[in-house]
Amino acid sequence: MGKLYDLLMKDYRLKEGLNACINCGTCTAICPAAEFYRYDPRRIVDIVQSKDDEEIEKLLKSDTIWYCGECMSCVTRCPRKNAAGLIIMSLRNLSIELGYFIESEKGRQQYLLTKDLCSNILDYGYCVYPRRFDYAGHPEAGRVWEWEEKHLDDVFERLGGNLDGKGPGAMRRIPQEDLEQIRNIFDITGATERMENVRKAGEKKAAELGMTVEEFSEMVYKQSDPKHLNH
Amino acid sequence: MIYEGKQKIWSEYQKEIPDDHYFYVRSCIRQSFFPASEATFLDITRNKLGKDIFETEHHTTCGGIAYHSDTIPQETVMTIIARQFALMAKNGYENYVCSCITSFGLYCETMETWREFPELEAKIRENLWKSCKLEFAKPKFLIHASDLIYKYRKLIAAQAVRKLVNVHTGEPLKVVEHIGCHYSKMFPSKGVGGAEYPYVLVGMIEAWGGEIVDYPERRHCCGFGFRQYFIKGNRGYSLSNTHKKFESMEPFKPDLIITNCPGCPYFLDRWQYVIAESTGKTYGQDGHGIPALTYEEVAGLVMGYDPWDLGLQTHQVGVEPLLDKMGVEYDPAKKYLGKNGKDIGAPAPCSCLK
Amino acid sequence: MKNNILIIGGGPAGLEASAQLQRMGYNVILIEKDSVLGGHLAKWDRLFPDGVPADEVLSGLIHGTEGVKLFTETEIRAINRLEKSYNVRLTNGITVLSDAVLIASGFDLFNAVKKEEYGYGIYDRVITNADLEAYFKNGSDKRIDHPKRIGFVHCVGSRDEKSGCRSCSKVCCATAVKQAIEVKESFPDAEVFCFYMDLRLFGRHYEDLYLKAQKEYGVRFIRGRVAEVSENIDGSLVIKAEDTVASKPLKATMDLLVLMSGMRPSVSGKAVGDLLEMTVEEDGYFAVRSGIAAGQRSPLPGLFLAGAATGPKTLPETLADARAAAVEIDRYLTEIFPDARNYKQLVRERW
Amino acid sequence: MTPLYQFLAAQAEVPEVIDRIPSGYSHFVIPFTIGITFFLCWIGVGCVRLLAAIPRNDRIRFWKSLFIPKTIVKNLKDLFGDCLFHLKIWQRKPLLGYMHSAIAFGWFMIIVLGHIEVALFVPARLNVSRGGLFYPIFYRYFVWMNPGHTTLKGSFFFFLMDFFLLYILTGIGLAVFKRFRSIVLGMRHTTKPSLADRIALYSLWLIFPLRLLAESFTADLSGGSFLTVGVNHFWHFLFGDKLMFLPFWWAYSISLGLFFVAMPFSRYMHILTEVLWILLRNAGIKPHHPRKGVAEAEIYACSSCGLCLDACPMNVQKKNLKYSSVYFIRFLRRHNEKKINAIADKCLMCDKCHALCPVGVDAPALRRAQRITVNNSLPYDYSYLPSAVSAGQLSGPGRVHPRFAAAEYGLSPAADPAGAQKPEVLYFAGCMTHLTPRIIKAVEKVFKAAGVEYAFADREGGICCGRPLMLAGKTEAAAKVIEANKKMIEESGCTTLVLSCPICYKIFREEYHLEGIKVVHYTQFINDLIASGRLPVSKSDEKIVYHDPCELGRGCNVYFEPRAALDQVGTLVKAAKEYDESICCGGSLGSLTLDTRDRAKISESSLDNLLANSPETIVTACPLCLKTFSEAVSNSKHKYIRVTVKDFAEVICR
Amino acid sequence: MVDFGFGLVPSSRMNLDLFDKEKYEELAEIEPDVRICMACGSCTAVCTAGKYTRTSLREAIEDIKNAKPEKALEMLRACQLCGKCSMVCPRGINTRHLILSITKVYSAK
Repeated sequence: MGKLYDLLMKDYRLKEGLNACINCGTCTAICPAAEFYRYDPRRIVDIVQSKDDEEIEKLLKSDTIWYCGECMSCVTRCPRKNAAGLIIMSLRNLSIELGYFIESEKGRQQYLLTKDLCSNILDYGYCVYPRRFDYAGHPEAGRVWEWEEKHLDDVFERLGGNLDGKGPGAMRRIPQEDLEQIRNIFDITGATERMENVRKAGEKKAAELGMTVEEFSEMVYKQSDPKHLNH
Repeated sequence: MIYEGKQKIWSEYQKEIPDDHYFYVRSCIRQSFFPASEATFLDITRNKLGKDIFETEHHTTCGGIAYHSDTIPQETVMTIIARQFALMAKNGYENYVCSCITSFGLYCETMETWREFPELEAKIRENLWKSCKLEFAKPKFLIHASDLIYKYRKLIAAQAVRKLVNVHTGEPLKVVEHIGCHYSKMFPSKGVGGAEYPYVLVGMIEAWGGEIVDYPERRHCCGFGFRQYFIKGNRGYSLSNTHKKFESMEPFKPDLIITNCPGCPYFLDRWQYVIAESTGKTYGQDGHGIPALTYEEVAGLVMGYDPWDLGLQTHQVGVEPLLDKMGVEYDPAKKYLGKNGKDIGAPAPCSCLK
Repeated sequence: MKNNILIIGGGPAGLEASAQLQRMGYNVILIEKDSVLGGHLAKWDRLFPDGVPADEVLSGLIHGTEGVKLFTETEIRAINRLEKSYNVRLTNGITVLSDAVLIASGFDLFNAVKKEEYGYGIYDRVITNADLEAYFKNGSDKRIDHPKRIGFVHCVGSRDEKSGCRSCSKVCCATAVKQAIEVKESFPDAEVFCFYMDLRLFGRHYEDLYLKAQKEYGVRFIRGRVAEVSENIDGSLVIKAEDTVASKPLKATMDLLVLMSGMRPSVSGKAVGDLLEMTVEEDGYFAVRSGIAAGQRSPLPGLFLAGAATGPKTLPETLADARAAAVEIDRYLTEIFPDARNYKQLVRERW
Repeated sequence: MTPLYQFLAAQAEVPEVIDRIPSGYSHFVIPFTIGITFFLCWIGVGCVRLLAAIPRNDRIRFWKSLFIPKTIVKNLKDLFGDCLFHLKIWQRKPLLGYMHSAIAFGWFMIIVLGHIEVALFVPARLNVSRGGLFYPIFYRYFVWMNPGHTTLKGSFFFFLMDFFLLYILTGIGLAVFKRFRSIVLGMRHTTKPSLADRIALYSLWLIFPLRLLAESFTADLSGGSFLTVGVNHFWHFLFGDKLMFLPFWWAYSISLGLFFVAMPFSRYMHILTEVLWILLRNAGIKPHHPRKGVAEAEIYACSSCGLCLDACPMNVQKKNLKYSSVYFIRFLRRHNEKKINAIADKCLMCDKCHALCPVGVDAPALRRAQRITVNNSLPYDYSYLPSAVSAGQLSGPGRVHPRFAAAEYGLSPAADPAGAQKPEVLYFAGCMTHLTPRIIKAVEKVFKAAGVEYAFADREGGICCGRPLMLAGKTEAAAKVIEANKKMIEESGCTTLVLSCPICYKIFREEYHLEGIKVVHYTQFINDLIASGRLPVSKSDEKIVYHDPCELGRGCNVYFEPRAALDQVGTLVKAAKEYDESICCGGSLGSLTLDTRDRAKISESSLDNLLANSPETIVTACPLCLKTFSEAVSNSKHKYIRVTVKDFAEVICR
Repeated sequence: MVDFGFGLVPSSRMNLDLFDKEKYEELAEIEPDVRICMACGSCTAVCTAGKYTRTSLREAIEDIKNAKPEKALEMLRACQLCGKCSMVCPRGINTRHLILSITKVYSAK
């Protein structure tokens, strides 16, 4: 008993976030995800503190742990100084490490997220990079973004930005040596390895489903089963 | 609502904000969507307030968005942060000012975790040395850029050319504040005014003549949720959270929303557009939306910056009704011009939102 | 020779102990920092579980103290520990040479302002249990205006590490149920909700009170801590909690919200304790010699404790504790104290 | 002046009886004629309407039954036994039985004899057009008796008429007395009469005394026997020769008329409806609706005698009197929907009122029929049932349920599927038994001791038997549950089904129709084991009282077997009331609305009843009774301190 | 109207303001025991139907009080009225009648 729990306990976020939950429900009461998904953070904390490996494994393979938006509103209110949000983060971390994330529809999204966000960081030094933020994939970015996207250089110049420019400023081109350092950090701290593993797991899943990587990505990006929601 | 009660709480959460010599790090989202806000911030601090604020081209993202999307390990993000701290130290600064709330929260969390688990700090130190041959020093003060504007809100008010007042009625504008979740929800003492009644934006609104509106869902998240926005299949969550906030603030008829988080103005703006375009509902007057501005933009407006220099045209919700109320003079024709009056066209009109 | 005994605190514990000791023939000096005796009891209207008027109980207690030297609006200026006694200087200028000191400094009600998310002192219609008692006693409170929906929030400042109190305040559950019934009696049309984490109705007849509240008054009990309170444009309150039994978040609009402020260690009691160099435990209450076997003895010889100074207690528990303290003091003064030669050894053996 | 009869006595050639009034009519007959006409029309229409409301098939069955010799014999037996002699009341309360039979049989005889007299002496008057409707009733007014010619035959009838009149009058006397002092007749509770009841009652009381008065006043003219003539002499002694008799005949007629007008609206309607009800009942027709068709005959057959008041276990508290069957039926007659529902839902369905009813009114069935009308529309979704009962799936050639196949039963289908045996005996514990695991343990111990090879149908828990649904009026839903269980049991291949819960037993016996499977209650099964010597038992001197569970005793008529078995292991003592008079334990599932406190009171009275002869052990054979008694005994009451409550199987196999 | 590929999501937050007090009082009138449930879950633990479905009387009572009677009705459809719950309820709630009453009161339009 408690093998998975022990693995979780290695995570500093769990050490910080779990202090004997009394199931009072303050976290769920104000949780944005609990309102719009079939989700109850209190239950998750309770399962983790039960140290029941079977239940924890179910969690790690489920959609449930992927509903949280990591807004950390739960942290403010907990009377026991728990942090449901941090507990979720360590569960997600373990789910990714063990490759369980690929089992669930929401967990699978890590495939795309890891690919996009990490390459943004490694390629440009930013999490978000406007030239990779396309209106086609983000129709909600509005007509104004549709216009901006077409005239990114002009808009940035007009607004005092420094898109892909030298020296400091908004959206400047970050010098290569700095990007090298970031890449080194990724290598040393396990981020590169994780990217690889997540990529492989995704491609394997795609093959299992008989899909090309593109089809798989398309599905993962758009799919949303109504079962996630309350009706 | 008993104002004195809030004052009492505000008085208990006064964080120390240093006077000068700041090391500035940018926000990925703010740079991408509101580059003028950061530009305005630097201009106000440097040129209007005469402060030393330094930015280095070598700083990068803190990795916070990737971290909160669970794509990189905690160690990775901590080492990136350590690298930022190293850059600060290298350039001789100890007052760390970040533009991003996610970063701010993450820095606070990192420092707290290091404090509690010194072995982790040592590990990160080692990681940083191995990867970048750098050594870091923890900042003496960690502040958010909005803390700085808050600190100088009265000085700004003194230089202001207008107030947050409806010039036609003389009534103060009704302003809704929205604080980024990671500003103080994790560490109430790290934010001006705490977690329940943050004062950082309220202080600005008060100083600049506006009337603060407190509505039931004020504390609720805008719904960004990292992975909940980046993946299209999850965006219903993000949208619904903003929707909840707007439904709650609607009866209060606010003129303006002011935010201190990079993502929030984007979401509070764009989700109004999506709600309008998909359900037909708008929350402002006569089919308009409620402008959701950054605190830099609002500071710029009261200080008399040209609205199109402030980048107000990059909001999907039209700001013209607000500008009219405030008595800001603007040239509608110049709204979508490029640099030096270059005609680069204009966004296609929306079908519902004015 | 009559021994002098100083009792600090004129609440139920101090009154009861002084009455007992007076009857035993000691010379009792009771000091109270307020102008009136009774402590919190003096501010309460009726008592659970059977609704006895607090005044009645209090006047009974005060009546028993005939012969006791009472000093109200009096605090301790300085204390000197002599070999066997305490030389105490009071703020009214009197100096007492006391052979035993009983600290019955009671408790403070948790300052509900500190639970910021509940908005006490900020939202117009959020009150505390004490405010509601005052309303029952005096009959008016501008915040209470024919409420249609009334919520009771249990555990405000109790079982809450954020507000610095891990422990249970013991009396609030029963108080909430009692007040829920009373408020329903005052406003029969109102819907009344109690938000609790656990209903700790441990005492005799307490469970009956709970059943009565459900059955006869239709009070709704929801298991879930209120997480957030906010104010609507019309001044009504929106509360959010999870119904943890249903595992679903909920919200409700309330016209009145009553916060069940818990018990905290008395601040002025702590000041007295500091003068006496008494130890307090992590929870802020005074340490006792042994929680089970010697709950009324402090670690220091000749210093006794009674009532909520050693942790949350119900009124009957406090009174029983005070009587026990009187017996302990009597034993000390008759068995240990008079034997001058062996005093130190006896204290070592029997304290 | 010479009395008329002396004068006429001289005329020997005159016939024995002469029409004193040639027209055969007097105005005083009007009240009676109106009453009886109204009454006859009423019952005529009523019968037609009632029979019309019965489903066609039932009606045909009814007409046919009237010609089946066996039914004819039964009808006659029941009609005389129940309607006239009230044998059922005699059995329980002799004095009350006498009262009822005196009035019913006496009146019946007077009517019959009266008509025979008319037929013998003035046969022409039987014709309706010549006053046949009233003439026989007021015969003594219209005729002159030739005193000189009194034959033995005439005297005989005079005597009989007076005898039965006296017989009735003693009954009436008792009835009047009962009204004021009911306890003397053995009744603790008695019904409260309605207005129509009162009118009918008081007129009924008056009819026969008035008849005596009227006839006695005319006895010197029309003749009479020891009673009427005797009284007549008394009048002459008192008032001389001039007797004004007409007012009494008026009064007599008026009281009769009043009675017949009030009768359809009063409980006395039962006197006639009972006849129809007996015929319908004996034809085997069951009510489908609480008020229509057969039920109408049934509810009007109730005499409101109130025997059910004392029978009802709820009446241990006076406030519950109104829930008794007699009131239920009264409200059914009055169509008081709200009260009907409340009463129907309250009943424990212990069936005691039915068992004790002198006319066999099945009030619990009517209550259930009422529940059906209310609850039948309730939605249910039992789509999960098939998968629930076949959770383990029956498999292999021997079709032995894997759950049944635990090694300890000597079955090993898993290892040897081809050689798998069918379990001869299947034990079904049921929901309630699962809440009292001690019964399961004891039953299995008994099976083991007797070497019974059995399978346990619901070891892991099954579904409900359907009886509770049935009792609640959800017949359709119950059918679904029955279907699912039935399939499982039939597929098990067993030949004997043993049930430890009487609730299950009743419905399995009555509604499951399990072909080729013997359904027995464990008391029966175990008694057989003992009788056949398979189960060795030893007698002790433990004083045992046996509680008859409602569903087992009154419900399934199983009284003998449990007692026979218990007699082998201990010393049976009697309860104050047992067999079909046993008192419900209070835990019955039959009641929908009875609350815990009321139930506790019933349990207490039931316990008191059982403790009449100071037993050491209360034995019952129902999990519900066991649980209820165990809790009641442990709950307080020092008077129960010495008694333990045990299950039947526990006592058999110690 | 534009199709963004996603839309507003229904809220699962129970809103006690939607609680139908009149209906509830009607229920409490015919079966007052509904008031005294303390949500211990004994009924659910022994429930015959609950072994195979999500049926829970405890939850159904909650649902009624939380303004979700339709969920209660749905849940109670599987009930066989076997009465085990009434035997185990520590408060002595007349569960079978309560179930019938809930169905009756809340099914009525």
